Amino acid sequence: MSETIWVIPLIPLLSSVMLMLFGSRLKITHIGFLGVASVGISALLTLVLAVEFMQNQQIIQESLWTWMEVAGFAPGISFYFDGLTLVMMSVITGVGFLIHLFSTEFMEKDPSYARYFAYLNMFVAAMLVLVMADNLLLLYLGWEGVGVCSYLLVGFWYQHNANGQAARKAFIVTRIGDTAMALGLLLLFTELGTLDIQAMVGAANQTWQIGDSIPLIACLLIICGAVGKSAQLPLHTWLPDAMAGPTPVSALIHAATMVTAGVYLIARTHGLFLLAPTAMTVVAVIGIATSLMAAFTALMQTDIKRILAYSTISQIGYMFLALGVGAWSAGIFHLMTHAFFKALLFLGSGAIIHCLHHEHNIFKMGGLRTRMPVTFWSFMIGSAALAALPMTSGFFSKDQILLQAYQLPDLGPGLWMAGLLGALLTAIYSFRLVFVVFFGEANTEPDKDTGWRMAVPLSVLCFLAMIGGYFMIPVAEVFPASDGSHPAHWVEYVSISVPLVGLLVAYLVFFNRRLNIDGLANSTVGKSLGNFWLSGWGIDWLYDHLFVRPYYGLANLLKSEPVDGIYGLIVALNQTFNHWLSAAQSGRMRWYLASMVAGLIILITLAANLPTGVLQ
Amino acid sequence: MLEIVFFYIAATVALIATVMAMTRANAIHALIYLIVSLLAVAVIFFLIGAPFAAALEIVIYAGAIMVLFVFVIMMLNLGEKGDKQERQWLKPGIWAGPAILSVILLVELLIVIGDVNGPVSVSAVSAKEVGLSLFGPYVLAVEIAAMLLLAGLVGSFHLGRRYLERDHIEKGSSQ
Amino acid sequence: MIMINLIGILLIGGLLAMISERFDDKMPRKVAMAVVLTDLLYLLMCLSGMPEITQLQAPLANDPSTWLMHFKSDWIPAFGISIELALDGISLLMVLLTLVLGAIAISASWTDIVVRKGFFEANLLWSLAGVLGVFMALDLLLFFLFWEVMLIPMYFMIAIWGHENRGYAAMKFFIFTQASGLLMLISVLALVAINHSNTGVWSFSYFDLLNTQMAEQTAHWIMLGFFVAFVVKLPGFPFHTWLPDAHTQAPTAGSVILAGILLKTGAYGLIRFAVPLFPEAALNFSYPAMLLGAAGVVYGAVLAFGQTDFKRLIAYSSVSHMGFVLLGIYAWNELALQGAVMQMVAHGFSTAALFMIAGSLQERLHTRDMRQMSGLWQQMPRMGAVAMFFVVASLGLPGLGNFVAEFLVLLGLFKVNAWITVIAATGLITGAAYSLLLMQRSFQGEVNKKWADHGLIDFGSREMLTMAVMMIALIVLGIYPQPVLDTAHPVLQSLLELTTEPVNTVAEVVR
Amino acid sequence: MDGLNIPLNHILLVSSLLFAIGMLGLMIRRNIIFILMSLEVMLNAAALAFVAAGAHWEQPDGQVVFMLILTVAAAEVAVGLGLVLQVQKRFKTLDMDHANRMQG
Repeated sequence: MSETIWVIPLIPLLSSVMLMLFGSRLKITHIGFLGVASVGISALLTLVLAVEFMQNQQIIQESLWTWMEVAGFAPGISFYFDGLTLVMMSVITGVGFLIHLFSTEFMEKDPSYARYFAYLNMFVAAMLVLVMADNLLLLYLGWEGVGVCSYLLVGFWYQHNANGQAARKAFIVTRIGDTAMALGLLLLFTELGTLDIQAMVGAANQTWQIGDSIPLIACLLIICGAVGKSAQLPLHTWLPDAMAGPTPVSALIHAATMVTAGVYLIARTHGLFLLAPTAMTVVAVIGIATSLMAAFTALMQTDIKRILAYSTISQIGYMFLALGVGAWSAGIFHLMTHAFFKALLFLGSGAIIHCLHHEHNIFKMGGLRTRMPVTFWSFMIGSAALAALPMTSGFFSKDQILLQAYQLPDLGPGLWMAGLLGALLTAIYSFRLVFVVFFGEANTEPDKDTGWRMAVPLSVLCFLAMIGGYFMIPVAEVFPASDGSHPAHWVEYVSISVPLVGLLVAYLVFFNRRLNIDGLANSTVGKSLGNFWLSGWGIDWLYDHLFVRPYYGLANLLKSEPVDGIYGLIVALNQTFNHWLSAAQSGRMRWYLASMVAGLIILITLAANLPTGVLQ
Repeated sequence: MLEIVFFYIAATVALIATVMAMTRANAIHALIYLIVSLLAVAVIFFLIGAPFAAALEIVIYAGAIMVLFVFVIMMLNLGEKGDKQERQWLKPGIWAGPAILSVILLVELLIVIGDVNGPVSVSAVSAKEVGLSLFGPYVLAVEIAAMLLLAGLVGSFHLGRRYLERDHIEKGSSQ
Repeated sequence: MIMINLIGILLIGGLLAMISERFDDKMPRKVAMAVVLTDLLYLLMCLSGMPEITQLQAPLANDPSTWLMHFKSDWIPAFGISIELALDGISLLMVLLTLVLGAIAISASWTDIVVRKGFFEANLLWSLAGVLGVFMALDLLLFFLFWEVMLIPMYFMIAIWGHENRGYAAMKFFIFTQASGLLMLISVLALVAINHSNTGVWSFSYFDLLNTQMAEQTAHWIMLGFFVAFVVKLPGFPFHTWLPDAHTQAPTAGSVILAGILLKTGAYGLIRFAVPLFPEAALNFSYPAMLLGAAGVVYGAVLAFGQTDFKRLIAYSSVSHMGFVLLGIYAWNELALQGAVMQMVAHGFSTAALFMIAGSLQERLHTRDMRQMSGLWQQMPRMGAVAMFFVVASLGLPGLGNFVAEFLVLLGLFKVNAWITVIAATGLITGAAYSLLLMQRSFQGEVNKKWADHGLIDFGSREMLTMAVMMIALIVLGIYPQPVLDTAHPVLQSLLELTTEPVNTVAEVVR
Repeated sequence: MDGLNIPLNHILLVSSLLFAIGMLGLMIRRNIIFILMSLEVMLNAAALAFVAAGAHWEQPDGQVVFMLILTVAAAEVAVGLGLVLQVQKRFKTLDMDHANRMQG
């Protein structure tokens, strides 16, 4: 197995190509089978690989061919496999498989069934290339590949303009980050002479000292890429809109895998970041700021998917925090557990939306606990994990992050407190969701509960979300070891208790209504603050006025091609001369005579002024 | 001595006659002044020893060509109305500009010929000499002149005939 | 002789196509297709007998015998004018591109030409012949001759079979290129005259004119003459304004040839003549040239974003993409030059395909206005999918040819000037903006009821075949561009030896 | 008689004056008949200059050229007057400003 890891991304890719070419001629069941089985095989192969890796801990490097070779620039189509790759691959193929399976039922009625699976398979392939890439250029291929697949899937229901709008926004906003990242690649190659990640980090350590400016610039550019893809401040605005896509897509791309690519990228190039401590601080600050901003926003949302989207942004903020404080493995660990419980939540919401005929507003749901028990329990477990209630998977990963953040000198306690505030908010909004949707009075009548193709993925993910915290991710070899010291016990107790407080608050406010916040919410301050949070802190509005409209204005201004005006001037000049000259051609003989005489005068004057000898 | 006096008299006559010819409103009057001018020039020719040229000037220019003008003017029958029209066209405003141009040109010509010195010969260049060089070195020019005259002949015949035909047709159709 | 034959086949083929209309009105297109394919096969057959291209030594600029093919025969010996053709890696790439796109162009115009079909195909073939001549001629006067020869058929194609505003567009195209051609002629004559006064020999041969010694100022002005001539053709900002009109008004085949091939003659001229003939002057001029390139990238992208006309949008995107070529050439190191060559090839395919799609839309909807489209995917899913492919190719998706090209250009450029690279890189963002807008307005969005009962026909097998050729070409270029890079490598190597690289590392800029 | 001959530049002066007057007439007149007359004056002035120059050098060439001018004048007048008749016929006027359209 270890010689042919390139097969793993190839299978979904082939399946995708087949679906694109022959999709319209296949039966629905065949399409579903092809789509699910291809990812399934990849997942199985990954499992085999994992078992092998657990036994021999062997890093695999595999090169298919040299992509291009120009003047010393020779990135290969080559793959690199280690513990970090394994974690990512397991998440992608494992969760991906479950989501594919879920989709077969969810998308059953859609006329573009084949197109859907073609895109989804292609996404899996691109994502696998991203995490398996041995050099940054191939990683960039996967990076852009997942971006395009995300674009295609967000705009999957292209008939609605809003979806296309959201898809374009998603692509262009991430593209801004991608371009910065590309510049980072250019800088790294120009300075280090290679884009091969391992060689590059090695060269960087030899060339640069800690605190040099070039690694800082390179890292900042890479952060831009990561921030765009992972929907962090200030490039996060695309993610909530990206919920326009089908819900399984949101689960796979916009919760479990693609949006965590930024985290993966930073973790993968941590060797560079260790050379630029300032960049790491930037990562941590971006992470915590995003986390809080998104958590506040999630509090106010009414669309079930948007709540989850903001919660995703917030959780990725935690991962960034982890990376920024040097808790690499904790960040990756949280990435994995988050993939489980967030996929679970998204699929759960997908089930609700599916059964309620595309209803997104949580206040129009309610009382679904008894009618959709499978979904209810998934949601309960998912929310518990998201809120990091003790013993769930989210608890272990988030706890690690917060504790390691606390240990950071100077900024540490501040980051820790902010993180705690975020955790409190997380618990409140996640259980607000549960209480509003599943308890209380029923506002709508669901068709039925989910079918088995939806129920199985939900149950498996429930299981993972519960026990995921006990997994040991094999990344010890990849990252530098942390010092292993533990902070004081009270820090740990506080960390554990905060989510419980949050749960209590949510219970009081949204379930038995002991705590009435209507007065607070209806006050002027409360209202404006609420609206402010609802709109995502007005960042969309700001960007719209700061960038989008001016760009449209510029395009409109230039549309009539001002440069052509210069040539128009030349044309006008010629036309004027033409006008004059045709006026001279008046047909009046006396005028001609006069001009002839004038010419004669000029000629004679010239002749007379010529040197003597010419005339004689 | 006498020639010099005669020359200045002839020159004065030529100039005055030409000016009059150019400013008359009546075509026939102008034409007669023009003939006077040509005759005066013929006198100059004679005085500077070109009797053959003088003869030709009188016979062909003042004779044949001017007669042509007379014929045409008579055919056109311009009358009193034409005179009035001409007078109207000869307002100072109209000829001021051209006059300035002409004067400038004249001044330039005079400056250019200013440094030409020397008298003209009195010994006549005889018709024989002219004839010899005409049919000697200038034979090609004579041929060209012949062609030109032929072309003029054909051209005028063509134009004149069409004039008469048109006249005839129009008269015929109006009847 | 092979090269003469290549051009001759096209010229005679044009005549045949014209005559064949007398027999059957569907004949010309078949004849034309056969002629182009024959030409292509002939070239490939001849090449198969040659040494492996990657093993070729770098063609020495002053030694014709090191080139892949070389042909020389006297024309006007009194002035040292000869019929001199030669082929090296870059010429070969361009010739192949020309013939392949020529076949594609004929396929593109299979049904949309209704009047004077024979003359149309003849013009098309003659235009191709002129382009081949441009790519192979190494006698400067012959080069100029072919430069003009390719314009006239193109003028006719726009003026006779163009769309509503064809007269204006054709005239604009003609005047721009003609005026720039004149500049080039003057420069050629000046160069030859200087060479004559240096050596006492009249010669228009490229090999003799390389290394002509002249005063710095003189070299600067003559180089500018060449530069303007080629940049107008490229087209570079601010000489691009003929392009949107010409592309928009030309018939589909005309747009394909214009965008796919004719623009490349400008880039080819820059690489082959403008820089090597005046290495110092050109490299002293590299900074303004690169600024123009970057301005073209940004300006083209912004204007493309503002368009509502499908074809006009693509035309402006060409301006943007060709800005990368200009950047690549004037960065003048191997990475950037390889990028420029790749961009020439990849852009040839991607834009040609987009113009074909535009043509198909026009044929079906009788409009190019995107405000009247929307939701066409519903009725024409195949066309939509194909359009999506080429749109993402044009926005530079890794794995497709355009990305390789743009990345190499940026990589090479970064070594020379980091800030211009940053400006040019914004083209990637704005490129995404207009490309996706194109997709959104035409194929996505709400289904337009207007076309519901028009019975729009999706791409048929002929169209899909043509598109598949280009798709495969782009994918191969995107994941295994090495054959192209290897073909161009020896040429670029020898060109780079002619000049000295501008020394200005990124570290200086960043620090 | 010696030293008392007519000075050449005086003849040329007369010639120039005649030429200038003829040209003036040409420019100020609108009637085609007068235009033709002015042309004759100008031709005549030129002829005078030629003959005078011929006399100066005691060569016959001046008179030869005079004869050529004479033929030109004759031919011109013949055709010109023919045209006058046509113009009068077509436009009912001899004003050249009104007869400036080249139409059949």
